[in-house]
Amino acid sequence: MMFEDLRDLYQEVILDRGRHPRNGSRLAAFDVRAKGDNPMCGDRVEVFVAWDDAGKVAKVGFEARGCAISVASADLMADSVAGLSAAEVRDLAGYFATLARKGSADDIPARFAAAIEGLRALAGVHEYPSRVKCATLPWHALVAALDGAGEASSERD
Amino acid sequence: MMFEDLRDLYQEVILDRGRHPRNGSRLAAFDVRAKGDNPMCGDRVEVFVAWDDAGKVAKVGFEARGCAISVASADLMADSVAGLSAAEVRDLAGYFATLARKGSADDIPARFAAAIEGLRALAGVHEYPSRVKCATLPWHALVAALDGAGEASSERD
Amino acid sequence: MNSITRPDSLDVAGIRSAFPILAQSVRGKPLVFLDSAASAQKPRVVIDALCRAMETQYANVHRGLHWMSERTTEAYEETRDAVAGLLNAADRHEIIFTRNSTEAINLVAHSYGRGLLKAGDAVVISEMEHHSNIVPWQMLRDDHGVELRVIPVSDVGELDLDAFDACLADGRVRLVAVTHMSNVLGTYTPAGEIVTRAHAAGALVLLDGSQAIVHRRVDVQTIGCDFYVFTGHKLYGPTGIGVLWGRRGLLERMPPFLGGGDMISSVTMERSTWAEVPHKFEAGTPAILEAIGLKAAIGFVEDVGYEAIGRHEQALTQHALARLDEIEGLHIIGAAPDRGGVISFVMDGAHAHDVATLLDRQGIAVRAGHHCAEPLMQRFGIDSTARASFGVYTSLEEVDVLADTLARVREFFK
Amino acid sequence: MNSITRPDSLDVAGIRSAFPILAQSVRGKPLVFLDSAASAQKPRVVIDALCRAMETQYANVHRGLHWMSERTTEAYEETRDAVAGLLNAADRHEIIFTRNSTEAINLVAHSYGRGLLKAGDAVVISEMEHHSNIVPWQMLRDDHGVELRVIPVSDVGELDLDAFDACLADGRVRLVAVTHMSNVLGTYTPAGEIVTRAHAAGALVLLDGSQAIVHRRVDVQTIGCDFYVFTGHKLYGPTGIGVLWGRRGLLERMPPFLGGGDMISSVTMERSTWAEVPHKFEAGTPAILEAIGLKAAIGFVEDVGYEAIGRHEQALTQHALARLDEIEGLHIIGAAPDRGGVISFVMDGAHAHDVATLLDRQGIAVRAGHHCAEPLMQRFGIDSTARASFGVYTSLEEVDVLADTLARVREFFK
Ligand SMILES: Cc1ncc(COP(=O)(O)O)c(C=O)c1O
Ligand SMILES: Cc1ncc(COP(=O)(O)O)c(C=O)c1O
Repeated sequence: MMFEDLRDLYQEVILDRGRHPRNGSRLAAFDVRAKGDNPMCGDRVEVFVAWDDAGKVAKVGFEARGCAISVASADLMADSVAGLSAAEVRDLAGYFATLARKGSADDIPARFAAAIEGLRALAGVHEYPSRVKCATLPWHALVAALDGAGEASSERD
Repeated sequence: MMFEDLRDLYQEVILDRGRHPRNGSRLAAFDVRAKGDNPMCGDRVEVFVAWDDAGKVAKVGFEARGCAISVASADLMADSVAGLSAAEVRDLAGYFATLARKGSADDIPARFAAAIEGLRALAGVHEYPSRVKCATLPWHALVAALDGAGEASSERD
Repeated sequence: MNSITRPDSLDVAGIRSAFPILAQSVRGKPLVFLDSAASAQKPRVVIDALCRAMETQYANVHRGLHWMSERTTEAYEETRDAVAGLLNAADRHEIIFTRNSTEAINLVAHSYGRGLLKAGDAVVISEMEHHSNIVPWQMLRDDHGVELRVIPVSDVGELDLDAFDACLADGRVRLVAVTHMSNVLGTYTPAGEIVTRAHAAGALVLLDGSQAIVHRRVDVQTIGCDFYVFTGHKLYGPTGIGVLWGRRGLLERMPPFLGGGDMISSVTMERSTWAEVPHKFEAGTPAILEAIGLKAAIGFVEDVGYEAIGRHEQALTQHALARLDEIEGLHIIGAAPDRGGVISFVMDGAHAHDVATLLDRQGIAVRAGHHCAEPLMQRFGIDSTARASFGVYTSLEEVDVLADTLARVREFFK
Repeated sequence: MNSITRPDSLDVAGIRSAFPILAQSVRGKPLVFLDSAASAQKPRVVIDALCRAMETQYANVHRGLHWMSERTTEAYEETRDAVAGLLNAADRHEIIFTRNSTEAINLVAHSYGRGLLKAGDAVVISEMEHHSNIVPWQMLRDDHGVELRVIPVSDVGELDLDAFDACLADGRVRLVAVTHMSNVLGTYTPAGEIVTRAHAAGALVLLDGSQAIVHRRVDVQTIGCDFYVFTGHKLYGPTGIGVLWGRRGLLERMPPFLGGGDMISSVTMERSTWAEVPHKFEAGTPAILEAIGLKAAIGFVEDVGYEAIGRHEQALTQHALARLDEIEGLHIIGAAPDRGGVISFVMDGAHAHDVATLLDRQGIAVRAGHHCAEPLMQRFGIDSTARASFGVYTSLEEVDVLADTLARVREFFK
């Protein structure tokens, strides 16, 4: 098969989530939100976060225009952060960035084990430097939303 | 002798005129004048022209800051144009420019024979492209004076 | 599958052998470089010209009285002659070297725009411009009170000339700055017609020739425009050098843009005076080596010949349009009759980036994104396209590889 | 005659063999290139880096999703890291690539000057500046109503720091833009002291490092300045590339200078937004190949080592000063204790151009003229000097050839 060696990058779950994201819509009620864009390629995402009463993430929704990788990443992200505190989301974002850049991430605390498992499908991007930003863009937007920044940009370097 | 091959450029008359120009001063009374400068190297010259009653050049004087070539050229120029009409000075300037650039100039009308003879000492500059402008700068200024332009610049190319 | 559909007048194999990089493989596959509109590869003569200069004949220009400087100045200034010849400029003093097209346009926006335009004057651009021919005019608008008007683009991807007339109608337009060939749609714009209408309305015309000059002979006197810009790296030359051509009288009236060495006539602390054009616009040590490389690139293009280049481009483009059109779910953006070797497309179910990544895995380099033309993307209601673009070295076989692979990409994402 | 007066810590012969051009002869004589302050020659590693990129790994940067573009982007961005390392910048985002020092200074004059200064603010320069650090500020003065003040130069060729204090006294100075090393006198300026005084008066400091960085390690954090500029071609790199370093917070507050591709975040016809630094200041296709060459040049300099470079420069300079001083009728301009390998002189009875032509005939390349520093010429009451300047490849023997030949030149014109 011609693209066999791309199956690492485009795993079934990515293709599926890219096409049919579960969380790909604006939340009817949300507490914070932020946009992210990658000026070089035109990917755009807006992330919406609703808190629960304990100050943890109740739900994340997003609206995205972008490639399969960025949409799938946003969708898996939304799943992975449910129930986490803002501080935990930031930590997880860091582990995810390492995973995307390096293909693996060490010393991930046990409390993130489940979350990171769901994200591993994206580890394949590390071989495609210009696609790493597609995967990390929704996370930048999410962190910007938590920071109250409103906007995030995926840097070129 | 180390600089033997430069004797073509620095003939005795050039060294002499460069050091002790005969016409190297502002005229007490003049009709037109113009400045010339070579922005690349900083050569500056100001040329003063007095007409006689017949509308020919009575006298040319100049003030110069520049190299031996430019000062000698201004001085020899002043000698060579005495008695010429403005139109003749323009023609002679053209022949001189050719002489300086090419080392010789053909088809010079007989009436310029004497004038050009006095200028031939400068023909050696043609081997030194960046020095050609030193030799032609006073002529640019002289023509600018005749044109009433007031300023001339020796172009770099 | 495929088939070579047209006779090809160019010795493509011979030309390819002049480009060392084309022998490279990428990810284990032979490189199929279809991103020439972003930047072209460099022929051996350009590489050699740069190396030879650094190895045997180099010094700073214009200011030296020594042999190396005199020779290097000559070489630098010969490029000005070569560019004047390439554009059929009336006068070598009309050729100004810049870093790229972008700087050339900014130079005009600063020097002509801020220097000679007044608040209330208008500048016209079009919806199919590269950001480099949009943003400088927006900055002029915002800093200087000049109005910015935009020629819309039709569904087939041409300038709407009726709307252009409407832009010109009130006589306030002083400059029309439009592309000579779209870097997204491949459309050539009707330069002569634009000039006629603009001049009739009292406006000057700047043409962005970044793409056009790669494929067609440009004669600025026949076109009748007032400024023309292009960029060396797309014309098989080095990076770091671009060209602004402008009418001499116009350039002489314009104030300088950057200040510094080489652009002055005299400097005192109180007041400085400017050198003559083109030097007035070339502050500081210029891109000397790059000019030397650009001259070699122009020589290369002239040796191949614009006639042959144009025929080859048309053959490639027609073949590519036909082959891509066969692919179910693939949509080509723009369908202007007068178009060249730049083809943008989108694919159902697959984002342009994903398409590009799959192609890359097969050694095929295409561009994906907004191509620095966001307003044009908005016009077509899309956020990005994949774009294949051809150079003099592109072969029909490479077009077939692209088409065959795209058909598989479509399968992959279906 | 002569004598090698000092031990030389550098393997000059080895270094010379890395510069192919030094094997050339000029007018039948071995080239003695003493015009490095105008532009330095290029080592093999720089030539090779450029050629290799064009032969094996080239595409436009930042916008490609394909292998060639990704690799080329990496190479381009690695140069940013290399420059950040060279200058000990706190942050790689503080490194902006320009065409040369001149453009870097103009960028600051436009973006910081027109963007953040107000009429009535003052800028301080000095009497020993290169035109590139004079004219942009004059243009700012004339366009924008900013006052321009000038630090005078003492008879030995140093900045008059008392006069500098006087310039700063009224608290209106917002920026001090001075050279880090004079390209005429060879004087190093007391950068740290200038920064201390300027900052105390609430002014920022831009240092023009075009000459200094060739000879001395520059640590912008230790110096404490706010902007630093240099130009690639004097640092053994290609033409067409220069560097502006600025503090990140400052760069972030500054509006963009040139508009176009690569410097935007988003573009609509109504409004564009800017990319983050450094990209905000790098409009259009950058000097990609030149950046790759600059990285090789920095590698070359770091391999030789600033320690060794500095010792060699001091040995050459002291030797040259001693030898030239022996020549009757030759006068060296400037006598600052802290000075480097740039020596200007005049000769009784011989204009600098004539001196240069005679030297050239012997294969010796020196510069003659005002060196783009007319105000400094006026300060010393001269209209031009001859200037010998040294590079890492200059040998003590070459200095002796210069001195011996100058003695004969003096004879010729006596
Ligand atoms: C001190 C100084 N500043 C600025 C410049 C300008 O450099 P560039 O011409 O590369 O812009 C030079 C060299 O020409 C210089 O010596
Ligand atoms: C139509 C058009 N204009 C302008 C540019 C800008 O060229 P550069 O980036 O070399 O300045 C490009 C290419 O990027 C282009 O295609």
